[in-house]
Amino acid sequence: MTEATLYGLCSAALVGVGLFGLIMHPQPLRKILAFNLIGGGVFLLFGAVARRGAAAGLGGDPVPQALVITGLVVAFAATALAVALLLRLFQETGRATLGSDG
Amino acid sequence: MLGSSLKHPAMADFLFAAAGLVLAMVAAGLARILWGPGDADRIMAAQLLGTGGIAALLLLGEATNVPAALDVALTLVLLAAFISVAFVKGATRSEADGA
Amino acid sequence: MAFDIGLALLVLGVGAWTVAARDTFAAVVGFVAYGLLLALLWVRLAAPDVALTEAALGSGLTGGLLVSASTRLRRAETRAVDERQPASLRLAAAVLCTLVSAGVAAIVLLLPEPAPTLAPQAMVNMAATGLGNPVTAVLMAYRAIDTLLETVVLLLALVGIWSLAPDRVWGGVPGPRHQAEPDGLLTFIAQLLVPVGILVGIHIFWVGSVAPGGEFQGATILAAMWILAMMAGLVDAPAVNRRWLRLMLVAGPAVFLTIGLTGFAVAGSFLAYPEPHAKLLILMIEIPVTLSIAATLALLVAGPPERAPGR
Amino acid sequence: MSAALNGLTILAVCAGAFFFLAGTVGLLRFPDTLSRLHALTKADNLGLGLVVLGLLFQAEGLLAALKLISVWLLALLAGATVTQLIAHTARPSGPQA
Repeated sequence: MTEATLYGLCSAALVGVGLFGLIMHPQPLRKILAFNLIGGGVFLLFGAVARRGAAAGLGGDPVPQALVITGLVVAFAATALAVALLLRLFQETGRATLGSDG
Repeated sequence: MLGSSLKHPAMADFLFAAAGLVLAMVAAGLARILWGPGDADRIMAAQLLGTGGIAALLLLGEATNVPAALDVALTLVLLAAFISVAFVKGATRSEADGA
Repeated sequence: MAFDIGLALLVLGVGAWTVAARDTFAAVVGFVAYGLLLALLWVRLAAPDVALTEAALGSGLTGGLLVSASTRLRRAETRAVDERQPASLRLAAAVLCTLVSAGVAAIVLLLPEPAPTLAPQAMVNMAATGLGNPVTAVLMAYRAIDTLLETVVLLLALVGIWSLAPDRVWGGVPGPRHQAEPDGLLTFIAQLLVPVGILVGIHIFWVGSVAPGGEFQGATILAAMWILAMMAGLVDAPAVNRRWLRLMLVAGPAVFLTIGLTGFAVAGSFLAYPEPHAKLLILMIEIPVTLSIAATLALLVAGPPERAPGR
Repeated sequence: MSAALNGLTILAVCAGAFFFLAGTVGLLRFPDTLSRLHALTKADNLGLGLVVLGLLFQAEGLLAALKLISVWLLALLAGATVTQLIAHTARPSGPQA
């Protein structure tokens, strides 16, 4: 097994773990965390694909690597927006959950 | 990135092994301390993982000939301090919110 | 290989712990550790550019954002704890996630052999861009449209955050006013770190044309240093209705778009650079884009306005 | 010349790894949080310093050496002051203070 395959399998497991957290945690902040965990897994999959494409004196294919950089920036923007929404919700209602009770 | 190097191959192997060892040590400590009772313990745990992680990163960069590992290490040091300050400010603000 | 297996297991373990931890703050700290390990992993995958982005943005800035949010939400979170889901739901979720993981793993194992790659094309055409770093060449030349749209996405996210401001502080100043203590420890550390950080940020931006680095990584460090200075009370956040701030935010995308449109006239298509001047044009785009991204990222972390604009 | 430098590198890196080991052992064996953290901070910063020293013998060029030294200095300074700051915030609100 090559290191690219190894890290690819690691990314598959991370996506599953993150998805589980996204489904099971009731707190929005935990969901945001889980979303970022999944993101890490997906980016890692791109990394494994890039590593497999090592050629022309490069350690990896630069195109998926650049896509990951773009993805990280967009994931950050989404996270910042989600956190801001959550903090506003907390300010308005004193609660940080989305439950319909209360 | 993959420039030629005059480094002895045994040297690269040694540095690589050292990187693995340091990382294993830090991981063992991390498992213990993440369980720690308070927030402060945990944020310090992250800081300490940072120190070991940076050492491992420097060793790895030298072993596999990635000079940019130095820039990654500098970035990590700066951002680790940033996170700690964010924690301190957030903790004091949380008290102010509650008052 | 032993190193790689260990690192992969460590990343997985920390990731699982982030999901499993009962305390939200502990989970956030786990996430910061996860980011640090991923940065190491990217170095192993021969992607130092991504390692830099992960260290600065994925772990660093995101980590700071989540750490301060979780400390502020502390009491609400502890109150909300233990809305445990029923066992049947947990089981169903576990099965679903295992299936998704198995699916992704199957994709990894069934990837075509030999692996398709664009690395040779990226290298062959790099001379025309005048750049020495293929990842920067992808970001600024081959797929410049992605990068242009990305800067716009950042701005849109910022507009979304600003629109969360209550009416009475509309267009006001984000975050609380932090008081500087002249002899305080925080002031000391900020006065020390901020100048060094700005130097490192500029360095990483500047070497990006020939070595790992670039505008996003450099801009993230600059943004972190600006927020550090704000938190230490060295500077105050600007009111978001300030004209200079708005100009700074849109300057990058605007210059990018203008040079892109000029491409129609001088090189035949959108975002095409005339060959002898490619590097100069890319630099002319990168400098304002870096400043705009740095300002946007910092304000994304600072959040919606909380104080009236004043004056 | 290069053999001597390599020897120095191996020596310093081994010493550094030893301090990381000592820090972890201390962490696992000391009784309370404060002394654990105290020991670990010292040992880890020393470990990083020795690793940096070892790598300095391999550094190619002044810039790389400068970066290595700044990594250590920044880690040391930021670590020390930030630990102080955290201790200040932790004390009044700590649950078992």
